[in-house]
Amino acid sequence: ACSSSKPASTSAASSTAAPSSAASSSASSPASSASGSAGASAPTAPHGTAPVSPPPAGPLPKLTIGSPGVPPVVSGLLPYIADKKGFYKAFGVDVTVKSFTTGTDATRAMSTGQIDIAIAPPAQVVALVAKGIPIVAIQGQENPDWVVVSTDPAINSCQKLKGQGVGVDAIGGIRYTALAVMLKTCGLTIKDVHPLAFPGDANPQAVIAGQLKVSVLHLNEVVAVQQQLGKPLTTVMVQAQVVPNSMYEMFATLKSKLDQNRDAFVRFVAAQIATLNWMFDPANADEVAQLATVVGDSAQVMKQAMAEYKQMDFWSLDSAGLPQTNVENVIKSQVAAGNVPADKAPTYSQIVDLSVYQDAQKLVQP
Amino acid sequence: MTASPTIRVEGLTKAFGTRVVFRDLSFTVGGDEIVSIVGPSGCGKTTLLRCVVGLMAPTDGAVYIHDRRVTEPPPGVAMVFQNFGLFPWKTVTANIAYGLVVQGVPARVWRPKVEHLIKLVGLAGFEKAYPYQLSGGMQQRAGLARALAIDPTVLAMDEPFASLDAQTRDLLQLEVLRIWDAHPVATLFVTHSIDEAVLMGDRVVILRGRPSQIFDIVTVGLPRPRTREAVDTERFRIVRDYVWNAVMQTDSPASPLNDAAASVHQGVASSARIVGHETGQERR
Amino acid sequence: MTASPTIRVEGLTKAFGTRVVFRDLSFTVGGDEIVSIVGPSGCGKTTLLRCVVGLMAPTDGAVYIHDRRVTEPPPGVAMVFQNFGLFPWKTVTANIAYGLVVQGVPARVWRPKVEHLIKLVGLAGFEKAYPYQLSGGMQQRAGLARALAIDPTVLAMDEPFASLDAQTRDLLQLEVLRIWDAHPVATLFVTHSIDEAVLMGDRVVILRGRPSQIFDIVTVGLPRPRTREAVDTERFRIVRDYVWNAVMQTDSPASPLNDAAASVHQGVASSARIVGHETGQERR
Amino acid sequence: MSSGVETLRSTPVRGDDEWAAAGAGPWWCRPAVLRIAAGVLILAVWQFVVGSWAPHYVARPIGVVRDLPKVLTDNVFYHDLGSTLFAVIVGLLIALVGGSLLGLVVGRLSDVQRVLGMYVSGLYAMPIIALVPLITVWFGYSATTRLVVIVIEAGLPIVYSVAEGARAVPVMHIEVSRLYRAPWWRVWGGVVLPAAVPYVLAGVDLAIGRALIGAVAAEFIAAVHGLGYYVLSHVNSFKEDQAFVAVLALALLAVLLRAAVNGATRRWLRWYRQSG
Amino acid sequence: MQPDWRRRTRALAGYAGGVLLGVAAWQIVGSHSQPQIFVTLTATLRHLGSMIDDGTLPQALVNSFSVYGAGVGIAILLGALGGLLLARIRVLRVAFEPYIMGLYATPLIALIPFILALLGYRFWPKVVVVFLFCVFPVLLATQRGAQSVAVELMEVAKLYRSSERAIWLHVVIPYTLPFFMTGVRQALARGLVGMIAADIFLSANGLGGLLVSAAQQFSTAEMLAVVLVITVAGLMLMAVGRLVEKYFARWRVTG
Ligand SMILES: Nc1ncnc2c1ncn2[C@@H]1O[C@H](COP(=O)(O)OP(=O)(O)OP(=O)(O)O)[C@@H](O)[C@H]1O
Ligand SMILES: Nc1ncnc2c1ncn2[C@@H]1O[C@H](COP(=O)(O)OP(=O)(O)OP(=O)(O)O)[C@@H](O)[C@H]1O
Ligand SMILES: O=C([O-])O
Ligand SMILES: [Mg+2]
Ligand SMILES: [Mg+2]
Repeated sequence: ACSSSKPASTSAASSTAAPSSAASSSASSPASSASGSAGASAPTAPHGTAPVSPPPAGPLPKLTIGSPGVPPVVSGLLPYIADKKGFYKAFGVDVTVKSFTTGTDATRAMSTGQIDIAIAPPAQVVALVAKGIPIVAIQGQENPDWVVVSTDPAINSCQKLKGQGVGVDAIGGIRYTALAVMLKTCGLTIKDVHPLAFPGDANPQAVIAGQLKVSVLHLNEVVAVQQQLGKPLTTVMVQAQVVPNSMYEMFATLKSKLDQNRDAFVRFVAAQIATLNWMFDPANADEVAQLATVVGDSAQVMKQAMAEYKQMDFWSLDSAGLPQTNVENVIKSQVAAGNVPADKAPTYSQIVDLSVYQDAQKLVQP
Repeated sequence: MTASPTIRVEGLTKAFGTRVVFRDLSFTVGGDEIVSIVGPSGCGKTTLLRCVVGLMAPTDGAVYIHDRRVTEPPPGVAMVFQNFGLFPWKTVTANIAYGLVVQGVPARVWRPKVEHLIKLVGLAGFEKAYPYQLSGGMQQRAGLARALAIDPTVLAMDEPFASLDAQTRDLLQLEVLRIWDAHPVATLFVTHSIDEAVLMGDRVVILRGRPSQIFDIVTVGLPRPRTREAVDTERFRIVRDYVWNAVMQTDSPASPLNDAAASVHQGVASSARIVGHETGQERR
Repeated sequence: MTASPTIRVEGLTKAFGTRVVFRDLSFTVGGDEIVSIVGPSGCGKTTLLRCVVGLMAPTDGAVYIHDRRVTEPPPGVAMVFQNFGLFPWKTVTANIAYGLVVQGVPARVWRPKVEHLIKLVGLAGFEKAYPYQLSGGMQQRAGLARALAIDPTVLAMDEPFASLDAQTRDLLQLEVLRIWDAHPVATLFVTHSIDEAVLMGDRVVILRGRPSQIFDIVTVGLPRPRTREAVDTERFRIVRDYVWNAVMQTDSPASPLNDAAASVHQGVASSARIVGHETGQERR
Repeated sequence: MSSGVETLRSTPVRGDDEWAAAGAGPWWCRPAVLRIAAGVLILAVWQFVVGSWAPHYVARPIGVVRDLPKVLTDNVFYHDLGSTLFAVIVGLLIALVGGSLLGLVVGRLSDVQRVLGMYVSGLYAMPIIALVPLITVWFGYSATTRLVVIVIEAGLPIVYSVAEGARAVPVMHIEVSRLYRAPWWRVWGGVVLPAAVPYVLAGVDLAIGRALIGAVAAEFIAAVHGLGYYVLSHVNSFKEDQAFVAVLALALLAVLLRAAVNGATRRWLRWYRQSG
Repeated sequence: MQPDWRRRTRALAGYAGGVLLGVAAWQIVGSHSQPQIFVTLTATLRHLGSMIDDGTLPQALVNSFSVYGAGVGIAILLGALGGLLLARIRVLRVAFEPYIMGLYATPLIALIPFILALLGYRFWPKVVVVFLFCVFPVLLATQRGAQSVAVELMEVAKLYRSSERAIWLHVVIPYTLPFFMTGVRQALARGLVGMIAADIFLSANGLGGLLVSAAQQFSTAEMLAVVLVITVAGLMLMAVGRLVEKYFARWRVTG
């Protein structure tokens, strides 16, 4: 249940076990060096090839990442597992994972410099950059896992949402934005439905308690709700299917922080790449499902959910997950929604810095 | 005094738990008599009044009013309280009318009566005032009027003037005497002030001891109607001094007051000779 | 009385806003004199005391203590309050020592003094008690001791016994007289009780009217030391009756008390003849 | 009396002696028995209602009892408990000192009252919970935010109550100190402050409840670790029985803190309880 | 003593100074802060104006205060009833008092997630939250009142042989009324806390919903505007509460 400070404190103990199990299956694992030096020092970065300086001799550079949800939602699993399994330490960065009630809260904390990285809703990143706050994304998740579901089999298509109450997180929140984008595909707007706001993770509970007939849920929430209800939900829309080239979350940071401490951010991303490689090794599926229970669902639910996540390319295993079209779609829709004035709209290159990912890749794959 | 007194107290004893407050009290009050009760603080004067009017059951003995044994407040009994006991949310008129209203007396009957009483006790002009708008003296006048409103045949007064200032007290004493002279009823008058007890009473019951018992019942012997002049008579002084000494001699609470009391004390016996008082059988 | 009295009140007037409480009061208090002040409720007795001790500035006129004009409480002035004014969070000892402690008197100096006073007022054994643990009479003893602790040359007492029951009041009056006889100081004694004013005072200042003015200053003329016997003297009775009539005649608040007062009223003039009193110039 | 229903006419007005005489009545009328019975009744109704109509994850007595050992052996629980307790105590102490000083000044100095009074009233009248999102912006998603929220929540009733107390210092007491020519600091420290102590305590009594509300609200909104966070994360993971243990801990905390204040009052401020 | 007019001028200057100080501080701090941290008073008021114009604020007020009204109303009714029952029926009082006190002491906000899970998120669950926040002050105040009816007044009533009905009508209820009103005043204030809590933690609409969505959109101006509205509402309710309490306790004025 407790995802931030406590796992961080136990990661030293678990770091010997994790990379060794990874070593057998993944060439990109930091195993050899991590197990050799008790996770305290450098990964095997080929000397001279990377623009990354060798990790400092003293204490590791510190970063704090904010992840949405109490307990964290699935997009928070990556940093959680990276931390739990010691990948961050192995790559020479000391990361604290902190839970926030919503992604917006994490984003706000990042934008005011309280934390270094937020798993941030892209629409909000665009809005903040437009307000003149220099934020960049260094990694991302393009495919959202938003699904519009219904407990009423009769409500089974976008058109039938007209006039319905639909559960979101908050007016302007991430589920609300996703709903708006999906509605557009059948010619409806947000004004044609009644968005009902349930902040935090209250949304799936509302569905289970019968308070909501229709709601925007995370994929894992769909699985969990079905299990709690003991019956399948009707899928109205899956964003990844109806809205091509969406954008889900960004690992975003203040530009100033990145400039000051670029080395640590590169190590951070490298550790996450390595973590993803480890997570999607089929040999680790059970352990991953077990770790994933941190989101509040059972290992059984999560094992099924993780398979579906893999199938939909929720996490990009081979790119930064920040495609230009997708990001620009977000910018356009923010302008269209009137949240961002056209003349203040940022460009792709203002928002995205791919060089960090590129340098990180070199660290992972010499 | 044997011709059917209005109140008969017979062998009255009251205990709270194991603590006996008073024991075996017996005395009577005639229909046109004021009997004062004095005694040190905590000796049970208020408790005695409560037992007499039926607000409290005695542990032993009995009270008879009009020869009927008292088990709950009988009709025709009124009481005036030290802190006036007015309903603060009722006007003067409504307070005075209370005893009649709860008996179901219709407004057209009680209204003229209450108006008369308001004049009698000198509250004209304050009919619609609330208690908090009145001085202490005026509140006690209202309390008195409420008691009189039910045409009581028994009136119990529990230190009715104790919370008034000296001047108002002086005035109200005389006022009550004036009203009582016009409509005498059997009255029990509890007070701390010995002067007051003697001025008001036909007899003075002196309580003493732990548990309290009747130490003496003194016949005052001043003529009625009483006026302020009574205070200046030799008789008043003798009775007052006798009662004073009788009360002060009490071996009461462990307070340093007693040292001082002792120094002022004079023998009780000496004045007793010239004061008429009942003892033993005579009392009933 | 012309040889430099301790307190000189000269043409004192006090108004709150437009309401004048008293006007043009002049009188003196000698160094070994108790001056009683009587007057109806609200006539400004407390306000007068406050002006005298410097807690309040008069609107006009002046007070001199030891020939120095009073603008703030001067040293050597003590006061005893009606509701005792003890600090509830301090023990008896700490309360009595208060006037000394705030003057920076060290404990080794005040402690024996306070111990002596505690014995003097009869509170031995209660040194560590808090006010709530004391009876009213004991609290007032402590209040008295606190006033005496600073060795006052001026003592102001504002109805010090008014909230005590009759018996305790009787005792404390005599006690205060006893203590005062041992250490006489210029004393202003405000009271509602005319008996008390006469018993305690060398002179009685009678306030009357709206705004109040000095109606008369009566010389009591009873010998000191005073004891309870004083009350039984002819002189006491004459002075008391004179003062009573003078006070009751007041045309004061619009209260029905006056009708009653009028009925008891006797001519002031008749008794005035046999009572020594100052008028006009004599007063100063 | 055995029915327990007291008609007014038949009830003695001064009940203490009858109470004593009646003793505890029949055995089932003893307070302890009645209380246990009521407790069992409450639990039974809860178990039955939730068991019959609510989703299976909704907390119910049997589940709470079953999960009790799990929670009580969970280090995270103790960590969160300690975190909230520490914050509440520190916050209360800051509120006590700061609130009392501000209250004394506002209460005794009418100029200060006029300038600051409206802000104190305004803050006191508004639910501080509405400020939490803003305080989060100003002080971060951190324990500092929680502390600030607690201090504001707890401080206001203390300021309010102490100001009232400072205004109500009996004139007589001030006059005594003036008469004996006490220096100003003795008037404030020796008279105004002690006279206001009962009001400080009244404020603290209110402050305890509000401090806990503030702590939980801040933990909910700013995701700060503590008992509130423990509740939220477990409810959101469908572990309501465990979450409810934390609620019980919060209730216990409130009761114990108030009992501690009461105990301290009884022990050190007897004069106030008796003369109040 | 200063003359009257000078005292009044000084008082006025104090109040005016207080207002000016606040306004100036807000404006100055606002103009020197990043917009997502703090904004000026003028920007806040401008935002307030647009929220009134586009109807979001009136709608939010209706939403919030219908919950508030229902919750507080039911709490007052049931609180009074429960208080009288507890005061008069000893068995109930002895049996349930510890649990009521316990629940009263509990920071009820921690129960919100459970209410959410058990009852859901719509209108009535929010009413339940408001109810829980404010029922106890009414209940306990009523009980305290009904149980402490001045002994002497009860004696008066009995002495004059009042019926059961007369005792309730003439003594118990009038005596209890001011206590009850004190409870009502507290309920009015606590109900507001419950209302905002329900708005924030249950379905996010009403004033609390505006706060949440303002926070989502990083709109500090909107948050401040909503806080301002809530403060004014709070002050008004407190004033009403105090007036009502004073009215019913007018006879309690004592020396
Ligand atoms: N209901 C009661 N239960 C227990 N003890 C009681 C009760 N009522 C009175 N007492 C006690 O009985 C004793 C006598 O009380 P009561 O009030 O009759 O004395 P009192 O003579 O009227 O005193 P005072 O002169 O102070 O009015 C006191 O010790 C009192 O504490
Ligand atoms: N600080 C004040 N401001 C305004 N009016 C006052 C003030 N103090 C006293 N008064 C008024 O002045 C008048 C005299 O009051 P004071 O207390 O001196 O009378 P008193 O003779 O002592 O009355 P009592 O016999 O009731 O003690 C009263 O009408 C009172 O209301
Ligand atoms: O913030 C969420 O991704 O739910
Ligand atoms: Mg009595
Ligand atoms: Mg006075």
